[in-house]
Amino acid sequence: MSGEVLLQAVQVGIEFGGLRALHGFDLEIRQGDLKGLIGPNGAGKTTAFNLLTGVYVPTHGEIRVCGERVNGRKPHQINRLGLARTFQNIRLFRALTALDNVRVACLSDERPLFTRERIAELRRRAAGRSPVASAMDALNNYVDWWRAILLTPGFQEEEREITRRAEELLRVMGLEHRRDEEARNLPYGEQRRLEIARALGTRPRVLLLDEPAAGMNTREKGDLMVLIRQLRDQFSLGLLVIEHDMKLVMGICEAITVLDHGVTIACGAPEGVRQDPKVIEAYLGDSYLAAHGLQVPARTPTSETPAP
Amino acid sequence: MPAWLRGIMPVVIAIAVLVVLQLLLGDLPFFVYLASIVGVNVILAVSLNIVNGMTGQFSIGHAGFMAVGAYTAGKLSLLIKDVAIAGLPGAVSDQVQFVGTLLAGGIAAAVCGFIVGLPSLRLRGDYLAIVTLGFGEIIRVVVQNLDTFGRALGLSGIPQTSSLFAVWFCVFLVVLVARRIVGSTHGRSLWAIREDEVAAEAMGVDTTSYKVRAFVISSFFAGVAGGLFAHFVPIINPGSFTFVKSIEVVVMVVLGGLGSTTGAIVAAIVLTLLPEALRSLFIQLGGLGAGASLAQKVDQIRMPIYGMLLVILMLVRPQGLFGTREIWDMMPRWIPRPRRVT
Amino acid sequence: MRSALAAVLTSCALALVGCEKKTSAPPSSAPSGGTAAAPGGTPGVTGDTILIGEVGSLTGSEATFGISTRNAIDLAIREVNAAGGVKGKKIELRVYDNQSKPEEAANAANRLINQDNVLLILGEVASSNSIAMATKAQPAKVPMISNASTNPRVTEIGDYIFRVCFIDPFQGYVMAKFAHDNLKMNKVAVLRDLGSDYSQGLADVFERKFTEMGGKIVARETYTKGSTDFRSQLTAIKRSSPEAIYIPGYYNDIGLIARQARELGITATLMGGDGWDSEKLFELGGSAIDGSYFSNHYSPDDPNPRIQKFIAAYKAAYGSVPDALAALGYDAAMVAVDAIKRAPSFDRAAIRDAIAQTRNFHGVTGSITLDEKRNATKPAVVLEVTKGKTKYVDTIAP
Amino acid sequence: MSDFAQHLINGVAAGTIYALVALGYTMVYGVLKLINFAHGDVMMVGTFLGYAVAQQLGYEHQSSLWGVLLIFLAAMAGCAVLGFVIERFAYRPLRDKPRLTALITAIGISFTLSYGFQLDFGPLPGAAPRAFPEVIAPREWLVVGDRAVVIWNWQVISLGIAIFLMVLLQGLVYRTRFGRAMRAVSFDHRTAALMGIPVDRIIALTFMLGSALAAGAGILYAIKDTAIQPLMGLYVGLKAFVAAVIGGIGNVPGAVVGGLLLGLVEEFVVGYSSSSWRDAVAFGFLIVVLLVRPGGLFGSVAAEKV
Repeated sequence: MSGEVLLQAVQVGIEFGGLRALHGFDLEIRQGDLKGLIGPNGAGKTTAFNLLTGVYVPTHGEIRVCGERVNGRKPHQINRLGLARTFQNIRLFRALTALDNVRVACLSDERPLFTRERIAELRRRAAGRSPVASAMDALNNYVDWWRAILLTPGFQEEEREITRRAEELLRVMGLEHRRDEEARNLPYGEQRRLEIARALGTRPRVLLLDEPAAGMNTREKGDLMVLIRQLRDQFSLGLLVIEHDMKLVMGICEAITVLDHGVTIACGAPEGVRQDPKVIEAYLGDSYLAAHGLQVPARTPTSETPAP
Repeated sequence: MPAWLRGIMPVVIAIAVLVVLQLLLGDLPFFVYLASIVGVNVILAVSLNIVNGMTGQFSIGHAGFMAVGAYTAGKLSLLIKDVAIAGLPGAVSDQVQFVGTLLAGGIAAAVCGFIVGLPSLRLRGDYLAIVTLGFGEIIRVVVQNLDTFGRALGLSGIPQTSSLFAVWFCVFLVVLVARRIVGSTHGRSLWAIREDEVAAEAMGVDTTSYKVRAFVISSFFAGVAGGLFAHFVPIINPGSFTFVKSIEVVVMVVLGGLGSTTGAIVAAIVLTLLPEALRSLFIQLGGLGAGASLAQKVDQIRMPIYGMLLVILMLVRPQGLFGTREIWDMMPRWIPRPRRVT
Repeated sequence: MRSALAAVLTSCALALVGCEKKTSAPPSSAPSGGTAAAPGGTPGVTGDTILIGEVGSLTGSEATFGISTRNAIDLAIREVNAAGGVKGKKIELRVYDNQSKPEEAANAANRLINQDNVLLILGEVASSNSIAMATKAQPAKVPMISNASTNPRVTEIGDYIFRVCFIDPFQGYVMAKFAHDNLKMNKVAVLRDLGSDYSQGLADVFERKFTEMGGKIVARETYTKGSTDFRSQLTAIKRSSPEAIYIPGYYNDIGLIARQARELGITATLMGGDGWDSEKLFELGGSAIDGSYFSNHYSPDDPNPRIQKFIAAYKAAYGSVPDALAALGYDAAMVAVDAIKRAPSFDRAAIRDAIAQTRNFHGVTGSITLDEKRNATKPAVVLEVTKGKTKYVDTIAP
Repeated sequence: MSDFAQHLINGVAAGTIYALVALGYTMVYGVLKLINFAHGDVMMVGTFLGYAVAQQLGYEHQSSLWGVLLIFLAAMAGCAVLGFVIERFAYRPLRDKPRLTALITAIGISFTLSYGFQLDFGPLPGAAPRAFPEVIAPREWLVVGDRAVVIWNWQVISLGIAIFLMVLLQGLVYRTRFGRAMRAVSFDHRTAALMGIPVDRIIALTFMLGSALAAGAGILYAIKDTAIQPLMGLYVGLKAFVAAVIGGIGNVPGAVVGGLLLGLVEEFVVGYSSSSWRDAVAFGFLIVVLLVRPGGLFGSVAAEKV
């Protein structure tokens, strides 16, 4: 637990028309972390993801990505700071091939006229809103399009690099044989993996996975767990996983946050969380507890299935 | 082929081919006129396809941008009609001025595209439809109110400096631009927006700015098409750039297949020539009496037919003739295909 | 980047080279009369027929004008052919529709000139369409007679372009004079159709002439073709309490304007131009339009036998009283036939000269003389609307 | 001052028609999230139906109370059928397709109807405008001074109908089972179907209701402006749509307020500034509203579900 803090949420909350969907949410992800976010249906897990990635703007609290405050920034800006995600209900670009799905995410960092750092520096100095920086950005973009239209040698080289990287990611996720297949034609499990490959294409430092194992069978889940760990080490990521399957979460996560009705009810190592009566209550309801006299169902994490 | 040559090779080839065509066919007035009309419609369809097809937005005000280009280029040409560039032969000077006015028309349309696109592209797709439609109306009212634009009578006496070469070179350019965008990382981002805006945004694609940029490029070419139009039709007036014209272009794009450049080209050619051909055919067959009245019916039923075409297409084949594919994807395997960009 | 720049420059340079070559092949509008005349001897004349062309708005927003024009021209040509044709040859008419759009009008003129090789062209009503046609006819040196385009710019295009109607300045002047001299009015409001060059032209001249005569324009308002609610403009006009309102628009709108004016309690006299001339005006305007005046090319209740004969023939053929556009179409065709008769040859230049020499031709719409600007000088009539009919009031000479 | 009052009356009268047409737009949008581009053209068909019935009735009967009712009911019933047919055969098959397909279809139907009616063979009326019979015999309801300000009976009747319908629809949407079902379908039609709501029937009924409303609005419009022609629906439809967006699309009182507001803004721009910019006003207004309040005056922008 010594890596730098990549993602930090402090007392984050949001209301939809008076309804508190999330309240007082705290989170910290460091490089090398693998944390879990669990909770019953409607607990606010996906809302938390949407807040962290900028889909919603928090009404309370503060979110920092790699040290920068990101409240109110657009999702794509937050993504560029090093935060990527997958979606609970797979949102691939269905008509695009597997390769193109990843290539969309492999955005080139080369900027033709002004460097990204220079623009960021200008923005910082002008506290976010700098017309000069915006103009530079726009000029960059338009020139970049002209490079594509004129098919300059430099641009061709960049395209080749993007393709190479995308193919590499497909290989890491075991999808190289699906390279030219349309995403919608892939089997379910492969679609999930493709989503992860796509997220990795944006060169994230933190990766948020929204129910990556949903709809998979036990064997596939096991494979996935191994893969997730492997990804963390290979790409030096910080990881946050939403999962419905307690077994899975308990198996791989080093720390778990439990949400219920938008409130964090428990937080800590898997063993501690599992014992927490509030968690049991949230998951199983009062009647269950009453009937069983506060008995905590003993569950052991599934043994790790061997790598494929 | 060396990398630097790949960029400009098609341009060289296109110029050579078009020069030959110009020399062979350039002085058949009727052919040139038809080819120019077809060319302008192809430019409109291919450029609209960048927004409606590739990006998945829906603009129905393309004629408005065409009008901006036509009036800007036409007015400029009228202003500098009597001026020649020193040191150049008259014809060359005319052509330089012509190219200049076309660019001015395109840029004016692009600026309008930016102004219209920025607020509406932040919102959901159907708002763009309404706002672009409204924009077309506003342009019409502006033109009708300003004496410099000849009000209702329009502008006439614009030098007829357009040629087969000029129109089809612009056609070539818009196709080149569309194809190269599609094949590049930018094109993939546009497709991504079309497929799933939320996911595209989450993958670091600045969706609003991409949409606006696509819209600006599309408007630019609509403006160029307008500029060309102004230089081969004898008079431009607000009646040429109505809602009906916009819908005509939409029908071309939808029929060709939203997202297919070659589809848009084929549909534009067919839909421009078909009424023309039917009209001539009826007159050839039926003579003046019955033939002419049948030919008249062709014009009359064109609009309702366009309407029904849209409905039937959406029900039976919503992807249009080609879907998002290009014509070579549908040809037999043994015909060599254009190489992918990467 | 550098290579990109090089690419742009090269392509520009190449484009210029390409364009320069273009000069050897003249642009589409450049002379094609030469090529057209070459193969068949005299253009438009084959064996025993003379082919003449017409372009009209048979569909689209101005279709009613186009159709009555076409009918009348057709009638004229049938009459001529029944009487033995011209110089032993029958006349054949080829008509193309322009969908009420200028670019289609140019296209149609192009087709007539280059494909069908017609001797001369008749048409159009709308000035923008006529201008579009004229820019094709003039460089090809094909004579063209517009029947009802009243905008001065039409015949300014060149010496092959003629018309058989008077022009906007005259018509505007007629109503200004009528309002000032006959009706003794001093305060007039003007309501014009913003989308119509015809309406704009008449309104401009009316305003100028009426002011010159010492009258006062008390309100200037506009509307656009296709709108159906004119109350806001009319209320604004009402504020200035004019004695008359000059509305040089088309009958479609006039009927509604009249009704809404009366509904708002406006009692001012309504006045207009030849665009009012249609049976539809009475249906749409009802009793609200009674007591209004408009200028026109001819009056159907003129007892002149030539006029009555035309009206009877037209009624027999098409079942309705011909409007002024029909009368003008008929005259345009007859002027053309007359010129072909008088011309020494079927050469287009000779025909042009013959048309230019038209003097005191007795047409349905009066005695037509073409002046050096190729416009017809002839009187206009002022009609009053009473009980679903028009009544002749006065003739005003140029 | 009197002309200010007269402008006010004109604006309200024009706005009333926008409001009535906008109600139909808003209802259909609320349920289907579809801009029913053809709405204005359905209105046009309604006026032609009313015209045909009035012609059949003959002059002496058409402005009797029963005659008027018959004209309205026949037109509304005819349009309800038309709306049903359009929904059943053009929109329903596309319900689960991307929204663009439905929008394109709507534009297609609009074109088919408006330009189809311009043809002049068979029963189709052709392009020429026709005078609409004085179904409500015009009578001065209020005259101020020497006819300085005039309010007509039909202006009052139209406004009354618009407000009555607004209240009725608001009640329908918020107080009845049908309205509850509508709102459920509007929220999520798949879930609504799972809850046992007959989604197809609800949508079809909404469509028929909207189309019947359009027909009624159309006849009032024809009475107001005294003439009808096939392209009349395009413009009124567009402006009514603008009114609906200004008021917040999907919101019943919003449509009425938006319609009245648009009518008044147009009227006063024409009356006190220049009449030549009239057609630009509505769309300029729309762009401003979208910039400032994208959800309209009474609406809110719903975040997309992720």
